[in-house]
Amino acid sequence: MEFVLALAIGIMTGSGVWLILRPRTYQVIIGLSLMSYAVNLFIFGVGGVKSNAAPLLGEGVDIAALADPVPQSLVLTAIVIGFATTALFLVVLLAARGLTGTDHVDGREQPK
Amino acid sequence: MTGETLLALLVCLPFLGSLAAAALLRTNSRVLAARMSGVVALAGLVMTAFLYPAVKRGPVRFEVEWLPQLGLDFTLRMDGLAWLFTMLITGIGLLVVVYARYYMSEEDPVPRFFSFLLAFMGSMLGIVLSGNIILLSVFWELTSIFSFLLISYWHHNAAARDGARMALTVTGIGGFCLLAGLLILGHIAGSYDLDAVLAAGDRIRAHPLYLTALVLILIGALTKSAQVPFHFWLPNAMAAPTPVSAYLHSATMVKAGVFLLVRLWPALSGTYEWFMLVGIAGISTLLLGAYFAMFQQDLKGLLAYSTISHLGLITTLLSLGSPVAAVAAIFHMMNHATFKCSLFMAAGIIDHETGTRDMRRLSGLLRYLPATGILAMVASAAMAGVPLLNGFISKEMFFAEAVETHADSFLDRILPYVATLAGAFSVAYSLRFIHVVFFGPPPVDLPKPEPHEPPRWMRFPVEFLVLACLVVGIIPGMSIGPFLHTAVVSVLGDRTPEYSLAVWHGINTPLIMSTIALVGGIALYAVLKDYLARCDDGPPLFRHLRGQRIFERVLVTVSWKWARWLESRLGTRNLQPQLRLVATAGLLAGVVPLYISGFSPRPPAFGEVDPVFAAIWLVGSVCAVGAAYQAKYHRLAALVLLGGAGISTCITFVWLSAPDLAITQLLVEIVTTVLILLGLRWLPKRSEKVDNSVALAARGRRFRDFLLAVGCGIGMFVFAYAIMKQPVPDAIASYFLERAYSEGGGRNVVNVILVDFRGFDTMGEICVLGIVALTVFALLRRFRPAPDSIEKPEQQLIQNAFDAERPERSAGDTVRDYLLVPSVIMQWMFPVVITFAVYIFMRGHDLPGGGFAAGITMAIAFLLQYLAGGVRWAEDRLRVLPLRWMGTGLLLAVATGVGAWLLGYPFLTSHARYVDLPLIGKAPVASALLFDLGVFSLVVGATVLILIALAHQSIRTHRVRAIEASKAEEA
Amino acid sequence: MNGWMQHLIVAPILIPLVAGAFLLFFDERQRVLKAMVSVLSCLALAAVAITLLRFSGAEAGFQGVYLLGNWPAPFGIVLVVDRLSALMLVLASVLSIPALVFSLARWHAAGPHFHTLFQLLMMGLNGAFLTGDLFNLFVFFEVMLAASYGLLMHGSGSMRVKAGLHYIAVNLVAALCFLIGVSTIYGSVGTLNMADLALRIGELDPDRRMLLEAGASVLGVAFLIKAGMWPLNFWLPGAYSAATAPVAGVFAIMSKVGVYVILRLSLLVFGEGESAGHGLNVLLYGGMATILFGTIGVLASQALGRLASYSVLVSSGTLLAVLGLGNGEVTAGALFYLVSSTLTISAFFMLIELVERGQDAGASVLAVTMEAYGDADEEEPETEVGVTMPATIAVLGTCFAAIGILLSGLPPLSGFVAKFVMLSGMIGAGVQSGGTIPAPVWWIVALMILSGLAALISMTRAGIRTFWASMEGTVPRVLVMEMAPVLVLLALTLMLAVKAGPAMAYMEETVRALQHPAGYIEAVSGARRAGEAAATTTAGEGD
Amino acid sequence: MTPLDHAAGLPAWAAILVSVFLIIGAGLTVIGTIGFVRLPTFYERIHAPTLGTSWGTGGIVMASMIFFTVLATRPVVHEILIGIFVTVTTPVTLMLLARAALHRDRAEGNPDVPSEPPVPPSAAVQAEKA
Amino acid sequence: MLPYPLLSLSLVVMWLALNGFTLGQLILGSIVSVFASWGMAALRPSKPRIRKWHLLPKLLGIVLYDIVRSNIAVVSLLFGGGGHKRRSDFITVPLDLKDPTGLAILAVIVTSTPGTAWLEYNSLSSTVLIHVFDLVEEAEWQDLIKNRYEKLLMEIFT
Amino acid sequence: MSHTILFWSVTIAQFLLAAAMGLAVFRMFRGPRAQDRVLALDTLYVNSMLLLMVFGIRSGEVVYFEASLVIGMLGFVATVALAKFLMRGEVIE
Repeated sequence: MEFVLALAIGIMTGSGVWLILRPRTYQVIIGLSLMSYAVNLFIFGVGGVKSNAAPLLGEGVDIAALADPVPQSLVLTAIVIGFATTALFLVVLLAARGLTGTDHVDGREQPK
Repeated sequence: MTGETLLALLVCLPFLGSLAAAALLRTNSRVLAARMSGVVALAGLVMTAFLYPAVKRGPVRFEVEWLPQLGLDFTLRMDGLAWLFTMLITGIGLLVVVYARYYMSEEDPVPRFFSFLLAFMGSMLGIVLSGNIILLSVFWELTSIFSFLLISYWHHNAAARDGARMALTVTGIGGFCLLAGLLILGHIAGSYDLDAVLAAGDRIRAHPLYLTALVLILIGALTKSAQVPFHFWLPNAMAAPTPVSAYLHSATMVKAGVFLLVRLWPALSGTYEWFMLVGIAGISTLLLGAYFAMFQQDLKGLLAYSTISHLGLITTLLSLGSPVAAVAAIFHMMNHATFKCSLFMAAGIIDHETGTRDMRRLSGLLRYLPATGILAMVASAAMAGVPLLNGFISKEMFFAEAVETHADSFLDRILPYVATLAGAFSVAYSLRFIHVVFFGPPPVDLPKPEPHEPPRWMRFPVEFLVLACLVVGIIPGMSIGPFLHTAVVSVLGDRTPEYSLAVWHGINTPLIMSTIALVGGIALYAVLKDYLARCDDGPPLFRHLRGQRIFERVLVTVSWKWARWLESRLGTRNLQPQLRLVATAGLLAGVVPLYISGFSPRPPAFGEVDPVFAAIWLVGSVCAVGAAYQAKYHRLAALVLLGGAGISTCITFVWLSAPDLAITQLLVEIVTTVLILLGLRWLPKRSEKVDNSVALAARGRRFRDFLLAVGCGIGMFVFAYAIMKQPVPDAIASYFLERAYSEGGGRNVVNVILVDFRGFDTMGEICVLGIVALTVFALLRRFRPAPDSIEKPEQQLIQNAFDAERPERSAGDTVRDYLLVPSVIMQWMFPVVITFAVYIFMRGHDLPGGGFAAGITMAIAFLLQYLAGGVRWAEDRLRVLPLRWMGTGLLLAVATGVGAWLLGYPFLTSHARYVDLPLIGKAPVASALLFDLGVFSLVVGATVLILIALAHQSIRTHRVRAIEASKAEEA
Repeated sequence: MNGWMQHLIVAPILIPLVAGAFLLFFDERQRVLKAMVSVLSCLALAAVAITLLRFSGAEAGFQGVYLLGNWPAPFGIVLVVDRLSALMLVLASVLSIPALVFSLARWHAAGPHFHTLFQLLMMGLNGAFLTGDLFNLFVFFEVMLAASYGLLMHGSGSMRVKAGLHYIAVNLVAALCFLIGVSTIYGSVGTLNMADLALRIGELDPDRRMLLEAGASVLGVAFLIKAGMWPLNFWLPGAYSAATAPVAGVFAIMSKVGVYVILRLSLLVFGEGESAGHGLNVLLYGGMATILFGTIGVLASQALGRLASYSVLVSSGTLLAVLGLGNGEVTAGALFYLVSSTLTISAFFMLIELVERGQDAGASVLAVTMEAYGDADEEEPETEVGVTMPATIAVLGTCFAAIGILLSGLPPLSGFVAKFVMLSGMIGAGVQSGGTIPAPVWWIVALMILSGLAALISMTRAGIRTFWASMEGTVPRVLVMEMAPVLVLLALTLMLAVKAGPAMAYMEETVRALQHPAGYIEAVSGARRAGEAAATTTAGEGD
Repeated sequence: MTPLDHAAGLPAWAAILVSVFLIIGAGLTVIGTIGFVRLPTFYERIHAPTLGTSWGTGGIVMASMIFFTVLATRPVVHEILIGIFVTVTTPVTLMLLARAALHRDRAEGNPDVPSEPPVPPSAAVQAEKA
Repeated sequence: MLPYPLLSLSLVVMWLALNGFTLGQLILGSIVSVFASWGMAALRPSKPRIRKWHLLPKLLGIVLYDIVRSNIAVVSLLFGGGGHKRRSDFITVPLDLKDPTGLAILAVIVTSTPGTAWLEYNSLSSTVLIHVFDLVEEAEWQDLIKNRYEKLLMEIFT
Repeated sequence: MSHTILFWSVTIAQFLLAAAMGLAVFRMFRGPRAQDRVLALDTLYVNSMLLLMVFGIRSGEVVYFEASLVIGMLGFVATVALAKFLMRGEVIE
């Protein structure tokens, strides 16, 4: 489990990093989204991976067996903030594109 | 009034005067400002005089704590040397004020001049009176600043601006070095207090950092006193009004450097290093200054170089390390101030009356300015070292010292010759000054044709100073003698030598040297006279090697060209390299500590891998890589693939016991997809053809990026694996699990953490969302699409054209038909989704869900209607006021938190109760629910605001375009 | 201690939040009302901050720890007021008032929701200073950043938006680093509370310690980006110089947040024990590189805005390098410098706008903003309120000179004192320890002198160009309302210089407390829950 | 893999029923997806996933309902909501998507696609709009 | 108060299905459903009038049966069965049904049934373009849709 | 007994659904046209919803149900937006 999850995090990070280094704003926003997925999973994974042990308290639930709720709540916050920043970045890139006429991240086409 | 307060007043008074003069700025009243300045200077003079008896007994001190922990106090200390200098500063200050009263023209903003002048006077007094070496440095820098302002007083003149800047730069460098040097000195001595420093001379000289400190302090002193190789600023500073030159550049500021050397003489002097460093600087300055002076065509330039030379003389004297030489140095400082100041004033009068300072144009002025001429002659004679004038006595002392042996070195051996030679030069230029200006044929073609004697009081300062030259020169022992002695004692203390200030010491080596110099100088001038009358400004050999020009060029090169070049090399304004660096930094930050501490990850155990889970992540990875691959040309594909990666993430959350996260992730993803799609409309079309001819460099860049991406991926993988394999130390998790229900009143621990244990995080988080929504709103209000995106999308154009073409169709039929059936279903979904949102909200505290998820769900319900019917249709029916929702949400969340105050608990303390309701039974009522309601409200508002603001752009641009079109038609 | 007084700790966060939320209910056109609410909020903030500063100075009776939600320390989120955070709070609020007043003259009308964003920026700043919890720090960082994004692009225009794009992109990546760092720390130590972290770090086994250090380093990258360390700082000049004057004025403190956090965490967590001094070298050399880069930038900048931005870098670099020395006395000096340089740069940014108003360069800046006003259908006419400044040029020139003096560290303003205290500390440490001053110290000394010199050269060059060579005849229209903030900030630097003794005493006390984190840790873990008997301390510690 | 310990007490008939529904549902879904991959044109492919959204979903919903109902010994029916929603919403997607595809094909002048009724659009119109 | 009683009822049922049946949930669900139906009312949708309730189960039965049947048919087709060469094509079906709700239901039926997909409705000519996975006889399909579903729907609504 | 039956059937179902997801992603990656990708995403959503339901059976918990419900109820929104984008070039007009 850990191995698969870690690998997935690695691949998503790699793809994200590749994308944020690209020159088009759209690539950057996709890259940032991918990276935030990866980071969310990373935070989540830090709490240890437990299957079928959702931190919900019921009758006679063994507390020790439950998944760590802290990283989950952190991820939840991170998701929200990630969503907000993605939205913002999107609008900024649109505004930049509108004002500069290009979707290059620097607001001008690089001379070849 | 006690001596101490008098001392403080002495320093403060000029500054107060300066402020007062500045306040007169608008009145532009020349007379008033001048009078006030005169009064200030006079008061200073009188106070100083009053202080003499006290000073004679020993230093007078005034102390105020400033930064006592670090030994920086506002300590003023007046001893004999300081007293002498104070007299000089205030006395000459007074004379300069009187002179300037007549010199400055009506057009000049005179109050500003006097304001700066007084401030400078105060700073200069500060230097000489500082009892703390750091305080000295403070005043030191202040003199640099005010000298800058004074030199650039006529700032419309480019030469004045450049000269001022150069002076500030050079003395500024010196000042910084001086501060560093003084800091070292102070730390060696254990205190910044001047008395302590002076007392610690032996320790200082023995300390390993002595040389460092010495060099730094010397840089400070030598720059200020315009010693070679830092001398070049002084001639350029001559663009200043003449009173400034007379005051700063002859009498006071340039003396600060040598003053400092005298001041620290007991602490620093006497070593070989001191002798060599100071000596070389002094001797070369002495000689070069005199040499340069001879060939100046500008009156003030001549005086400036002569000043440099004389300062070199003083420096040389100080370098020798013998007490008698120190006496001579102090004495010569005084003498030089008097005659040079008067000469500057005389030059100013000439300039004022004739309109030029160029010696090639001046001639025979004695017939127009007889009194000034005679005064100038006497002063020049003093400068040349003619007997019966003050300059002679100190020069004799110098010659006497020059022939003595000090540290038995090369310098020692050449010094007598150098001294004589410099003396000859000095005679030559003094002679030239007088001869060219006052004798010879009447001047032709002067800018001001009819020169005449200046007003009585303008000449008075010159007269007074020349008188002083004479008095000191004839009866030194009775005039300056006692005061000089006090000063000398204050510096040398026990080492005060036997010396006599007699005019006549008998025929001895110095006298012979003097004679040689005098005769040689006259001969030299006779030889050079004709050449000098024609030659260009500047000395032969060095004419092209002009310090200021080199300096300017170096400054421009280093501080502008190189800096710009370096800035573009070391920095970038492009985003990609920045992100590359950030990614690299992040990678290194993660990897290097692990590498250093020799971390080795445990090999993975494949047996424990759930194949289904692995398959899901195979899917997810393909999506991620695919998105990376497609994002450039197939944007939609990348978005879809991103969705695939998102769904894998979501399944993972479910798989690994995080239903809350899964729901939230899903909802967010849906909204994000729509959001990006809304944005995609405004991005340019991109076809694959564009970039197939990949240049080698681009390939290289890509390869590098690829490596970096792979590196980050691997790094993250290893890191993640390592940390996941590490069982989490259970420090706080079990606390939450145990108390979530009993104290937090909820079974969903994650939710309880979010709204209770760590509710503050959530409050911040919703603020972020709110802020972003506002920013988006603000940005979009000013949104202007790129020209190629203003048009309606291609699809719509085709479809509209199709509708328009068919007679039986009306506009918009295609889209109406398109959405006819879907919109019905989407409308049905509206109440269902609302209900679902409420459901998610209500269960949040006990089961997966919560305010945030509910809020997004609610927002999706609205969004769906916009999708189904378009903006106009939806807004005709639904009035969402997102700002209200947001404001309410925030305030509700805060109010819930603040509510706890009333019960005496901290912010956000939650209260859970079970309430018995009729029919329903026990129902949990937690204040956290109210908080969650705030979250819900804000999320709805913010999400809707973001989405709808973006959606509005379509209709808005059309509207704007329509307006523009109608305008174009009208025109 | 009065219970109500205790709630003052959370007030610096709540006041701007409530003000900001409240303002949402009003239409953009009710500008006067909005401005009033905003100013009142900032005044209240300043009052609270100063009160907290006093309390945190007077040890007795004041519990500087606030348990949010009444949960004990390592579990819930705590806010901690110690001398350092109180100082930063005061600085932030003192800075905010002039900037806000400045904006009222015209800028606050250049786009919607200026005041809300401004208030929430203050909330983010204050939260970042107050919080004692790593993840909460992240949240407040994000609040601050989000608001700063909005404020940076306030007024729109292609320059701002372009700069904003870079700024946001870099900071988003930084935020991801932040998250990775925080979660790694949680994963290796199991706590998010800073004090608890410091407490537990001693008991870690080697594997965990490694991970912790790696996590802390990644976290450090995030802070260093914020603080503007070379080579992670190229976004800063663009962003700061593109922002509108009042916004750039508050931004002056934002880069200091990174420095603040580094200072706090490095001394709290890595002050003692096996991991002591972790990463100090990075700070030291990175800081030096930053000073150098900033210096070069200062010299190479023609536009005043960029000059000011590079001054921010110089200031950050100096702070980082000096912190990297790990010398307490110098650190105290660094705090003094932090305050002084923040005030200076803030004043500078605002002054630039006024100065450039009379210039061609300024006209082009204005044109850029005017471009944003293009949408005729949504633009209200720009109204100027207030009285124009008498003797404009003289006052502007004096202020410019004062700022030049401050930046280059010349007396008599606080820039000199700051430089003096740092240099004195560094040199003093070397001299007293047997006469050899280590090479890095020399480098820092040299760089500090060099940077001062560069500022001097650059400022005189710019000043001459602006005031003497080109401004002849064209006197910009400057309102008293715009000039007063600059003057107030400069007066503060003067006051700081005059009152250097007490100020330094405060700083030294602050650093002393920071160097002995036990007090902080004890205060946090020993904080009593409301409604709990005084005898039972550290609730829940025994789990 | 987590053993289904909680399911140990399930009566055999229920287990078999659940299994059958599960396999049917999953099988139909996977067959549909295979078709989705293999079919040559988009309009044919559009039919394939409906296997998953109709009885594929139905099967698993049934399985889940039976399983939880038997497990909890009370009727658990909320899964039916999923069935309803999927049934109601999938057509919306498919309809919109198919229509979009139709538009795109027409705009490109794909001959395999029926033209817009009732009057066939002329090629000239297409050219003019492009 | 209750603009859409049927809708409200469905919502209550949905609420109870989600939350389980208790008196409290019934009350809560009713309140929520009332609010939600107000939300629906704001949209001012075309209000369907259901005349013949009793035909609804019949329709449901037919549809379920057809779905099962066509599932089997499509599966066998996908596995190359069916004994003939499969031909998929578009057919146009003229419709008499005008009510949007009815059309929506028809569309849902047609699309949920594997093998047929509702592509395009033309309101002017009242025709619908349908894609059929395995088209043997065009008229057969037209007849199926017209008689089997549309007629029933017309009866229920109108 | 029932345990074994269920274990195997659940496992098989999960494998089948995972395979279905993989196939959908294949189509998503391959395209060739945008509509194929969007349809693939929709299929992926449904498949994962089913997978989650099976997971619910496997875990015997009802708490994962909401995730499936969210996909079932709201998953189509993203696809609708995508489809509309393809058709109209604009999501909300």
